[in-house]
Amino acid sequence: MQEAAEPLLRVRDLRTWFLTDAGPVRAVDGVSFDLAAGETLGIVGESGSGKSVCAKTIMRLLDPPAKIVGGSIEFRGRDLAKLNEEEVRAVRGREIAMVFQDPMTSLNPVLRIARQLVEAMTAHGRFTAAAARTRAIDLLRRMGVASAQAAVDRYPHQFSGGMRQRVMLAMGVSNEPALLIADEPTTALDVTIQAQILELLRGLNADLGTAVILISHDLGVIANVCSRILVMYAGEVVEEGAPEDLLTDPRHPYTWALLHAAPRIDAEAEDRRLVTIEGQPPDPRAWPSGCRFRARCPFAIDKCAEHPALLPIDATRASRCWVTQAGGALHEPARPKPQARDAQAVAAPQPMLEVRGLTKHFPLPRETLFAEHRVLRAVDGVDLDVMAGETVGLVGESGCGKSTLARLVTRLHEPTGGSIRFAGTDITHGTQAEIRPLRRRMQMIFQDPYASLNPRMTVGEILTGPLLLHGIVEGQAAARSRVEELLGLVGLPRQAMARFPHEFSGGQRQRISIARALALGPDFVVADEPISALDVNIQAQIINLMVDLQDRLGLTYLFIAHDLAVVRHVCDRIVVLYLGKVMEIGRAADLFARPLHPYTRTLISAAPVPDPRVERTRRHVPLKGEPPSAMNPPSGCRFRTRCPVAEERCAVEVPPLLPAADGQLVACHFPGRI
Amino acid sequence: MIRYVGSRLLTSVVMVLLATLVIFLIANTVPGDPALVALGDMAASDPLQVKAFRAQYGLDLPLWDQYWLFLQRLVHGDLGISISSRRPVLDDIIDYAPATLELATVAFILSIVVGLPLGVLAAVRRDSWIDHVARAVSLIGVSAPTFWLAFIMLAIFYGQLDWAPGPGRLDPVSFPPERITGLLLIDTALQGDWATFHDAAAHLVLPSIVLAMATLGLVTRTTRAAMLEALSQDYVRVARAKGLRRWVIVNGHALPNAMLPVVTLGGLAYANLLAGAVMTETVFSWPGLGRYTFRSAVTVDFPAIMAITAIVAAVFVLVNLAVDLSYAMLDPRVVKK
Amino acid sequence: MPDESDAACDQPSFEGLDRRSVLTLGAGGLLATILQGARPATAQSAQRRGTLVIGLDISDATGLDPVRVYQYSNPLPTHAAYDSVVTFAPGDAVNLKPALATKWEYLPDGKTVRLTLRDGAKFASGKPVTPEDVRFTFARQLAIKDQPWQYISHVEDVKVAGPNTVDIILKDPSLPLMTIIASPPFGITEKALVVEHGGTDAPDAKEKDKATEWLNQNSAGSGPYRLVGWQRNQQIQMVKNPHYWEGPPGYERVLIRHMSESAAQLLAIQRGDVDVAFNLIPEQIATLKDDPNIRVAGMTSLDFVYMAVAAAPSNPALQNKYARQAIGYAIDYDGIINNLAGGKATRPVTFLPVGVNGSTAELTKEIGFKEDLAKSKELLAKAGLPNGFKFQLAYGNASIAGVGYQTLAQKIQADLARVGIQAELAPMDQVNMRTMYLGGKAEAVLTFWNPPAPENWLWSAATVDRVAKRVHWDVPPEVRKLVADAAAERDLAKSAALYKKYQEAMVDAANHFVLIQPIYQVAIRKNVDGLQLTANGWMAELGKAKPA
Amino acid sequence: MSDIVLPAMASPRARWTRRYGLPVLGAGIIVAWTLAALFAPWICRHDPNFVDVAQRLRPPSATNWLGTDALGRDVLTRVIYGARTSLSVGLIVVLVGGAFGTLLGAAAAYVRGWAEEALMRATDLVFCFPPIILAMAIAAALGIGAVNTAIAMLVVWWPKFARLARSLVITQRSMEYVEAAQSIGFGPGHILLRQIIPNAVGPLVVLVTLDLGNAILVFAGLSFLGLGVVPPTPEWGAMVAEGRELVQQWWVATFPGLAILTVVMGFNFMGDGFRDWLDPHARSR
Repeated sequence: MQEAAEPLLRVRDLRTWFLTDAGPVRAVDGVSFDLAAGETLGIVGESGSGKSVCAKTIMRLLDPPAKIVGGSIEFRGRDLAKLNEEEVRAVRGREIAMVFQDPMTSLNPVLRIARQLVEAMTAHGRFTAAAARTRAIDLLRRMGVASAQAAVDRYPHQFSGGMRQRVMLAMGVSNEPALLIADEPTTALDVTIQAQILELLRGLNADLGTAVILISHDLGVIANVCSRILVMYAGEVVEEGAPEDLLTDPRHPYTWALLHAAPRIDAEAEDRRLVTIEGQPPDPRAWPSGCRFRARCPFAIDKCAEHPALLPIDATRASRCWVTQAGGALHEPARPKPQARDAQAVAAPQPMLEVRGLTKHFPLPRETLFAEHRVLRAVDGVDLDVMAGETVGLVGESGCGKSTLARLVTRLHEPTGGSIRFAGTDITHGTQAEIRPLRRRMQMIFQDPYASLNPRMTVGEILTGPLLLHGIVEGQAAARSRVEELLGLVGLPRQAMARFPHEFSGGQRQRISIARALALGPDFVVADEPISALDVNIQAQIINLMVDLQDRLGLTYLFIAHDLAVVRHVCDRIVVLYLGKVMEIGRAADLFARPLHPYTRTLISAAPVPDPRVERTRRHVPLKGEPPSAMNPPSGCRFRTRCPVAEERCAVEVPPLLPAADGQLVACHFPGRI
Repeated sequence: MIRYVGSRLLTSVVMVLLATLVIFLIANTVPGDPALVALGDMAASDPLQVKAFRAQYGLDLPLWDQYWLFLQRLVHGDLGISISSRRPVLDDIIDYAPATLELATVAFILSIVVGLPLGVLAAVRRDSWIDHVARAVSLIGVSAPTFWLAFIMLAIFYGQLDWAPGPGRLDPVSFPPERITGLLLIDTALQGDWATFHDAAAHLVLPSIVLAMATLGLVTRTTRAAMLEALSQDYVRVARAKGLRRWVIVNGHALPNAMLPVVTLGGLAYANLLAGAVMTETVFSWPGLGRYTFRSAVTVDFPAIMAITAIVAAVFVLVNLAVDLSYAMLDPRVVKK
Repeated sequence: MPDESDAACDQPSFEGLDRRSVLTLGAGGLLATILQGARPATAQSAQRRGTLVIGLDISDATGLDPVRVYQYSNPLPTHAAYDSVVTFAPGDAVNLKPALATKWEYLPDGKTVRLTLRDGAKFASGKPVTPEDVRFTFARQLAIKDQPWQYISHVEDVKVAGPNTVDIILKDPSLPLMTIIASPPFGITEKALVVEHGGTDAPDAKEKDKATEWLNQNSAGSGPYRLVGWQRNQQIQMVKNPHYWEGPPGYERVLIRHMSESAAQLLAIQRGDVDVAFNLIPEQIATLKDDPNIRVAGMTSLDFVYMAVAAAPSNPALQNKYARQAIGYAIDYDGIINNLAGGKATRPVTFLPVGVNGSTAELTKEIGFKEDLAKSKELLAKAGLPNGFKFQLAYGNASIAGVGYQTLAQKIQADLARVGIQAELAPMDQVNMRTMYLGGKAEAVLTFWNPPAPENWLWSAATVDRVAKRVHWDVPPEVRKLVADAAAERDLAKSAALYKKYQEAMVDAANHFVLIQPIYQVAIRKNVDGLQLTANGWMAELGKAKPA
Repeated sequence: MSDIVLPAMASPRARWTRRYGLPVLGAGIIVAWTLAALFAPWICRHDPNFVDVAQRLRPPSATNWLGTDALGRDVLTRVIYGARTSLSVGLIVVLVGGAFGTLLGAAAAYVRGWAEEALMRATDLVFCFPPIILAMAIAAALGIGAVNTAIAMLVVWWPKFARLARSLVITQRSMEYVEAAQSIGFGPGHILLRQIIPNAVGPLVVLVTLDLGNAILVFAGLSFLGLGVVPPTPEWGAMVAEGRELVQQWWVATFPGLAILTVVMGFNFMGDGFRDWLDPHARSR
């Protein structure tokens, strides 16, 4: 009976529910797909769509209260859903391996790398301990871990995140499994490291013939690796197809929405507003009857009240949508007309913020009384101007000092050196009391919508606090009406006032955070990664909100992000930071069109584009290694240790930040060489 | 590493001296005059004899001179003469300490040997009967007053059931072995006196269980919590995904991580067992340091109080240091130099 | 829990039925193995025939060198190891008996006592007891000046007077001597042995004498047993002295085991682990009534628990004699003796314990305080305090004969409350209590008196001298004279009459209320015969005991 | 879809018991003891301090449900009155020590620098004392009595709160909502008291609850050693001490000990309940 066409994995109508006291949470609710040997399958969807639960179900890693309540997982002819624990154990790691999202927590901190790799192999009796060790070293080498022989005896904490993910990959393929499931393997990593890991993943698939299921929220990542994509929404697959088709011509409105909500790094936007869809994903305890996307769907028709099946559209793709079943593509979104905002920006380029030679060194705790004082050079001589009315983007990998910089200019930290002038006033070393009046004009939006709102205060209290502190309104009644106004401004109902932050979703919380920043009527807002913790559609909503507010209130933004596409999309000018120093400054369009610093170049090339056709034409500049420690930065140019064009001079001379083209400043001895 | 230990030891010495200073000052505010108790009724009424006695023990010196004298003696390893026993405090401590050391050590071993596996099992088989047993044990351990537990255990297992021997370290008819370490189990074993060894071991059963209960409760509770925490970590999921056996995951992955808080607790608990056996020793007539401490405190026996404070404080800081060092060995993330 | 029928000792159930249940308890076979056979009583008691085992709290012992013996428990072994020149027979605290001296007499000069030594008395070493040994003993005592010395500080000199006579010359012959030197601290030591181990009787012996260390572990006396070891808070070991002048004692060895808890002593005697248990409390004694193997012997001690009430400057009410007397008539003495002390106590009039010359329980009924609330109220009215008054009662954390000061204090508090006198209790450690009391700062204290020897003067002199100061009693000269005369009077009947007057004066002053004079209850297994208890300071005559 | 058979869910009642059973039981025990303590004069048929030595050491009977003690006082009455001392001393020590330690620790963590360093060294110092020795020395110096013993306990009590508060504040102060408050311009006092402490209160409440039991245990222990209360005030530890020698009269020591056990258990149940309630992943179901 077994034919070549028999798939490696055949999932049918899989249902994994969490049987909680509050009723079953139907996290995975009727998923079916096939996976052929050696195939690369991407699963994409928002958080809560069930993609991760689906992967763990296949691995049988879920514990009560999660339960497989229906369906089958046929793997090489056996139904994994029906195996007992011992039988499943023989499959895990041996035939199916898995790589998880967070490499920082996935390795056991107290065990040596060697032990963790070796036991993966010896557990299934395929290797002796000695053979496994040799193989572990080989695998690490294959994964690009430098001096694998020595590295294997280190502990995980001595490895960076990227290195650990390489170890995880090595562990995953150590038993030559038929299937490797990678659950958001690069989400926690910087874009340059992400590119390296994805490259490895492609290589493993190609060289070893291992089938890969790659789970990601990022269409670009999926497009980069996979030959087929599943889009999940509300516990089920809503669309399936090859990336070329699915990403250029989506046939499910949800796919369509995902695709259009994310700004693209390879295109300049006519308008900074993004296409978004309304509302929230439905409650997994009670999926709506009919099409689960119907409530949010801009294309919904009457028939959508009936639950659609995942039906083939053509030979290679399928969609769960009555609209596209009826035939025809989903139209391009109608974009509002771009407004002429350049005029006002050009009119009076007054500097709002002037930063000169700014440094911040954090002293590290001494290990003992007699150890030397060590210092973390988080920000190390940054010059930066922000003009009134413009949006300046600050990009860089984690640890480059961009968040510290944000906290310096808002004077949450006191600088070690340099100067900060805000609206003409020197605030470098002012006391908090001296700065307090200026805080009305300078506000901040934070990254984590869960941590940035005091969980013990109602939204009303959070928003009236600043008003009363700065005497903007007199009395509770006035404060109340002003708060209602603010809530309206960020698109929240008045009733939100009496509620606590935990009653809101991430996007709503970020709106509250924005409302708080706007409460004082500032001119200048520092936004520290305001959207990076959000799903793509919510990201788009927040970006739209921020763009709207800028138009309406004439705000100036310092926008910090690690996502280059977003930065390109919303910013007028962009500052690229690396290890506490500015590498390049330029207008967004210029910088992306013609990056002059090798670091900018590599950053841009590392960001994946959710379009396989474009991706194929892009030139990728591989970036070597890992960022050095800010405790002990390299001499000369800080980027030289990873730079593809570095020469001897770079180790000796610190390249100054000099104009290299019109309005574009670069700190490189060889601007534009790459 | 050596430098680190050195600097820690230096800090420890300072802490110990500070501790003795504090106790010294507190003890000196006590209105009682130890000379009056140490001397008999008649002599205590003779000012000359009292004066002579006070001079003999340096009680007539100004406070700072007394402390200075204490420090000078301490440097020479001389802890002074006990006012109530009239002999060197060091000799007293050498007499009493082994009983406490033996009891505390057995109790400590007991609480670890029982508490650790119990906590691990409870975490692994959460909500099963063993979990309930573990929770009940830890609850009773941390809730029951030691002195009461001692009374109840003695009344039941000795008084009623006659399963366990009575108070004391040995049966009244047994002869203590010739002193080598003062630890009866070791001394009898070294001398091959197995009957007495047996007797000493039997006498340890009840008091060590009583003394261990509180620690056992804490160890069980902490281990359970730490194991639950460790078992919920990503690396455990990774280990499962590798296809490792359940007990390999529990013992090889979760346990080494869960050990960290248990080690901290264990160290502190051991120090506390050494210092805090007063009540158990009282009920079980255990001739140990706890009772000696108590007696010294109520007789305002300055030299003894100071010496005990110094020794106990030293034990505390050294145990803390040992905990930190073993932490460094268990957890590679703690920087080693 | 405890059922009267099973006295917790003689059931062999562990061997049979219960072992399985122990094993299944899960505490493990190990525990069971450790515990099993941990009860070697029967086997070992056979093996230790010839050893007398005594259970006693010896935690107070600080030394066994006679010149330094002054606590409660160490006179017992000291007396067993050393003979004094004279002694008291058990049950008689009045009439001296010969010991190493067969004759003692005041010489005509009125201040020299001549002792004639017994012929043929030998030390445990086999050497004869010589006058030089006696002289050396006293000379060393006088030179070292430790605690016991205070009672003979009126001794001028000691001289060898002849081949078997020694003279003790007194500075103040009105003060008693022979009753005092009957007690164990004045046991005669063998000079050669003591000197060999660093002892000396030179005037600078206080610094130079180094024999104590050795004497703590060994004895150099002529008593029925010889000390061979003392492990602090564990045990005191003695062996038979074959040369004892009254003939070899009944046991090969005597073992005094330290047992601080009375509960432990109780169980040990029930099991036969010890032959004699000294520190049982009344409740425990009651449980031994029906034990066929044990007899309980009572011994009226010369110790007593008393409440001292000072005419404290801090408390005007207490300065009033009638107010203090009112206290004396408000206490339920019978309740204390019959209930708290289980009836195992008596009560003297005042500071002279029942049993010494001039003090009997009958006399207490005649002239002592008794519970009489009406009289108490009357006295209060007379004192101008009809509604009573307040005072502070301090006590330490201890108990005597099973009666804790704490219990006693609460009982007194409740008793006094009946007439409106409020006693505020002030528990404190012994040190603070004594510091306050000796410093005259206490309003009232509950405390204990145990004299080193059965000599009336030791009590009476204290009450008019040092104790009087503590209670702010301005002793009238006639009372002082009474005390001096009584001490100097060598005719027992005459001195008894003087002491009666003295006691009346004490009652009138109402500074001391003696509450309990314990009749110590000692449990003795019936396999011990001839053990005689004594109230005279050393508890028992071990030399007379022999296996039954 | 309809063929999915779900395992039977625990009944709501069973779920409630599983989740809230022990904490509610604990709260019940504490409430019961508190009420008993408050209304002791109305509940008890005897005077706790009524001495009648003729009735001493009577076993439990219809008149004296839990027997009488060495002075003929009713054990049940004294156990009930004993709750007054134990509960109030426990409460005072933990609340005063907790408030003092928390404020000190929180302030130190917020101010950082030498103040924090000094505080931490001070707590180190207290920690390296054997608590019993310190408490005994202080009690000896001040005299015996509930208040003095409470003072002695306070001296050793505050550091753990100071340490916990410090670590909580350090965790909280790096939270973004604190930075947000700073960026709005709120002063350190407002941020510490209004923003940080309310968020740090949860773990502190857990510690306070668990610690109440602990404080009662320690106080009873000191009392057992004779350092607790002035008689005739009924107190559990002292009552156990009084009955310690009375193995045959087991009721004298057993019941006060049981009282301590139940109260401490009650606080432990409650504390564990609070902890689980605050820590979602401790009891996810």
